[in-house]
Amino acid sequence: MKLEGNDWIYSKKVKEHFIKPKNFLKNQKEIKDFNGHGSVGNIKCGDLMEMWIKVKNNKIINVKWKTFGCASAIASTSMLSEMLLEKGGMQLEKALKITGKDIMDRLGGLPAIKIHCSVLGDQALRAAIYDYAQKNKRTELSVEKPIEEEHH
Amino acid sequence: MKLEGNDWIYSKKVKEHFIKPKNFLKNQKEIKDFNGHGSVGNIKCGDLMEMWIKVKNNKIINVKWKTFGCASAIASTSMLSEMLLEKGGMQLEKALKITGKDIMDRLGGLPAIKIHCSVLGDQALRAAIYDYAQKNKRTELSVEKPIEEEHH
Amino acid sequence: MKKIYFDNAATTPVRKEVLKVIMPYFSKNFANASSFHSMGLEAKKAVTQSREKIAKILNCSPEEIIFTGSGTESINLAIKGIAFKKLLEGKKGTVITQKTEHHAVLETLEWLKKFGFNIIELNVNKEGIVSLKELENTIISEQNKRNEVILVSIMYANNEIGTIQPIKELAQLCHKYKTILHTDACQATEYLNLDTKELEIDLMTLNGSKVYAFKGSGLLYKKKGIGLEPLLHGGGHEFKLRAGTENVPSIVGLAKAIELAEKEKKSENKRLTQLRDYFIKKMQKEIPKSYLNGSKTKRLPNNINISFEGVEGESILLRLNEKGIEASTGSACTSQSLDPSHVLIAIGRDHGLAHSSMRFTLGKYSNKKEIDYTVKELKKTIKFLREISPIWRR
Amino acid sequence: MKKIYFDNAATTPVRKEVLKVIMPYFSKNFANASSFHSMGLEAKKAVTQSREKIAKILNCSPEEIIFTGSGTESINLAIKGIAFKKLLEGKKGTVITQKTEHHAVLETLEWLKKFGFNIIELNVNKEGIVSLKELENTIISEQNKRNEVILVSIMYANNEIGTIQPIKELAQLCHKYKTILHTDACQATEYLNLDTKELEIDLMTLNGSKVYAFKGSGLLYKKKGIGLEPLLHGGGHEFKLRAGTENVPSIVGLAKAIELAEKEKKSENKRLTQLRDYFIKKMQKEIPKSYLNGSKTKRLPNNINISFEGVEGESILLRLNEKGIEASTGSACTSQSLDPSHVLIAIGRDHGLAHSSMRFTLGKYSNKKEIDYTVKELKKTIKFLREISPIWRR
Ligand SMILES: Cc1ncc(COP(=O)(O)O)c(C=O)c1O
Ligand SMILES: Cc1ncc(COP(=O)(O)O)c(C=O)c1O
Repeated sequence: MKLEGNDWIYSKKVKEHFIKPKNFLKNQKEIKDFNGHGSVGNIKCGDLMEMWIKVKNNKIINVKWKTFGCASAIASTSMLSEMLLEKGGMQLEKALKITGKDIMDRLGGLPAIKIHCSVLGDQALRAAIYDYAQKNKRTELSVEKPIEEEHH
Repeated sequence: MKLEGNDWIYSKKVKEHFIKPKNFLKNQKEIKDFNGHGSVGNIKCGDLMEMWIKVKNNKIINVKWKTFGCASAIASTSMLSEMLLEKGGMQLEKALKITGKDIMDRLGGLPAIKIHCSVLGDQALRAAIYDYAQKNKRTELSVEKPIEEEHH
Repeated sequence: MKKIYFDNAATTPVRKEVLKVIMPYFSKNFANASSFHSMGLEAKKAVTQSREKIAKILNCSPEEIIFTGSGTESINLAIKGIAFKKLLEGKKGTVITQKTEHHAVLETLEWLKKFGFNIIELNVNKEGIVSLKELENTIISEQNKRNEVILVSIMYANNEIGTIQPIKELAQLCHKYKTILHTDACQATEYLNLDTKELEIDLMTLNGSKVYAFKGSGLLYKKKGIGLEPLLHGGGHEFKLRAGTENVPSIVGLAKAIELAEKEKKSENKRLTQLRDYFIKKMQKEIPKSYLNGSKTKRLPNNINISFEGVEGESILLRLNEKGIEASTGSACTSQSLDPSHVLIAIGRDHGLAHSSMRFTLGKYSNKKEIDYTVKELKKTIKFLREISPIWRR
Repeated sequence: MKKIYFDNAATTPVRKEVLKVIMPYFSKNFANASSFHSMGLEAKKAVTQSREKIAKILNCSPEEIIFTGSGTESINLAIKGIAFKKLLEGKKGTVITQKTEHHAVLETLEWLKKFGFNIIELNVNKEGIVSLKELENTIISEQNKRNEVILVSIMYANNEIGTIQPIKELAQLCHKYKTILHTDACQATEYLNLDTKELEIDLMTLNGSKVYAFKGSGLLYKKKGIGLEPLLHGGGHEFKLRAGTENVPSIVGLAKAIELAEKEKKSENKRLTQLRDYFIKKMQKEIPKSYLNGSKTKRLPNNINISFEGVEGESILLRLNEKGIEASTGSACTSQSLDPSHVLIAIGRDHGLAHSSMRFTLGKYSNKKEIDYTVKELKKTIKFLREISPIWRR
């Protein structure tokens, strides 16, 4: 793994998002403003993620998240939320195409042993979109049912 | 092994006799003055010793030696020669009783791995007395024939 | 930013008294201790004197001390040394250990399985302590099956949670059944009794890198009469049990460090126990739902290991690191695997709390001010991370 | 008395450039390279950068370098690593070596015999060089007997007589017959080509204690794709091939020393070859019946090994020592056994001359004045010892 900046194991961008994460859910009451919710991860592996999206006109116009996990897990969710909200929000079809690698690239890379964490972000997003699609009968959206995992 | 003085592996006494050995044969021509000669040791083990004694009235009144070997071999032969000549020379019967341990004690001890060397001195002496006994028909002296060993 | 180093169980700095005594051995009295000239003999003397110093503290004879290159090496030498000896006699047998051992023990034993040895890992209780009864039953059961118990290996004190095992009682039990006990005392050296006669121990591993000596120094105490196959073959060094040019500065430094530790043991134990308990009490008072891992009393005086419900260890570690506090976690995220600390799992923590642990290990240079600052920053950190945690419900 | 140190093949002092770069790693940047905080990452970086530096010189990838604790350990890792891998696959096989290897190789192989491995020691010629033809015949003969040749281990340069083996040709021969070559380059590091691609080598042992770095430092080059069982089990350090807390100062020092050696290789080779030849010529001119052991040309630039007819080595060594000259002997008298150097016997010296050898090994700080003084004192010493020698006849 490459070291960068002041000896952080992670890139500058990861550090930035980890230290000051963006768009996380500050108040449980905000939840009612969202119309899609996903939850993925496994406490056994030490990573859990929840995501709330607000979809309007097929666009994600707001997103909030919560993460239990290491720095890269927190940073990658924060990074993803930023990606989604750029330019006034992302089309659902485009959002569904976001991969772990896309997030990782935007973060400036992750150490090999950390890659599994970044994959969670896009999964949480997909779970939230699935939830939205179910509730809103958007069957044309090709999104699979997320695998349920137990929580703590 | 104990260290002593200025970090010598050997005792002070060994060092003294090794650095300035006493009674070694300086000149091959002196040999004719002696009436007993012994030679022991084995080049394979790296120790060879020759000893010449001059016996008069059943007393060793002169002794010379030559040694190929490590510091303890040289020192122990030198020490032995000094022991023999103390108080005007040693009776043959008494000389035959000298053991490797006696020499070693006089040297102030030897490291364990070196003990085999000091044993050579008394063997060379016995060989020299045997030689003298043979030549002078002193069959009453209980001294065995030394084992012949090849030289280089 | 001034750093606060709370990772003394991982490794310690070389203390200045140690550095001072070893400096001449690098470039001045540097000779090979097996060389026969004066400089070599001087090096040999330094090794001999170091061995004698340590022997005095361990209450053993100098020939019972084998200098090695690390704790890991000593452990490998002890365990494989016994096992290969059996193997070469055409035998195998059982080795009994317990679940919270260091990887150096567990991985070595895992490897020996491939050669046909039978390995049994005892459970521990919630505090991390093995049961004498369970050990006894296990030995009896093995002996009933005609499996020779060739070795029991149980650590003196645990590196993650600081739990201290009843080594003397364990040794006595082993001897009752004619088997031998190796103990990994890497974490114990600085704080616990090392008298081998009193402990009745057969084999004991010490480690320089945790006692303000060098990395790359260690030793194995081997009671007279116990036969070992060497791990490193070559020259006849260390009573033919560990070949290789003697690492004189390391050895001299190790002796000095152990000597100093022994001298300061009583006062440091007292000082650190107070600091430790202050740390734990303050932390638990300031931060709700924080749980001490390990034993409250049978615990190394420098070890604090706490799980903070709802937050993951690496994220705590890295945020504290930003505040100049250097500590450790039992979270999987800093290891190569996805599983959290095997020690926390062994004492019965669920995966959530196992992933949520932080270890703070105090040392010679730790003080109350550092603890106050740390608890303050920790409180903020935990609060923030719980805010973004999906499993923290106020 | 100012000492003259002519025992650089036994070990070298830590050079000041090395000491300087490692000093900060003892008490300041001392953290465990596996710790996850800033100080740990800094330590890790130091290890990584050291690995990269050495990889450049060895012309290999960093992952092909395994840091160990000594030359002996690297050798044990290479040989046992290969052998145990075979053993665990249910196979055994033949290891071929040669008679003048270091004890670390010979004793390791001797031990492997007990596990059923077949060990063949090739002869060497009068200069100490193995015959490619004999190696080829031996491999073919083993393969005809359906014995797999699992490893060939032949040193790069000999520690006693400085003889340099044709490593590249040996490697090519091994590869022709689908076997692999390990070379013990402990004495070669300072003077010979270490380009692993050019040498086509598979496994290569280097050692810090002979190159002005630390005792307790070494490495094993392992070509990608070659499988080894670890010697030290534990944490996942060194690509899971060598467990134990990284010895950061040792590693940093080793990299620096190898880097400096590489830079100075050409000029030091030239300077020392001249000094060596001057030494040998002068000694042979001044002292009759003195015989050079080893090759005149295929010889390390710092090695002088001479037998003086009629006198025993230890006695020369100790008398020179009194004059402040520190050297070495192949005589049995400085070893635990009664047999003189196996190397001198292997090159066909009779026991007399084998017991009569002295080794002078020059180093970075050796000069002509020291040589002049040494030859002068040596002449007196030999003269005196011959006077008291029963096997010296003028
Ligand atoms: C309990 C315990 N045993 C063994 C070791 C291994 O020591 P080292 O890494 O120095 O070889 C350590 C430290 O890592 C330890 O804490
Ligand atoms: C050729 C050779 N191989 C191996 C070694 C072993 O090195 P160490 O004693 O540092 O482990 C040495 C030095 O003693 C050597 O000269």
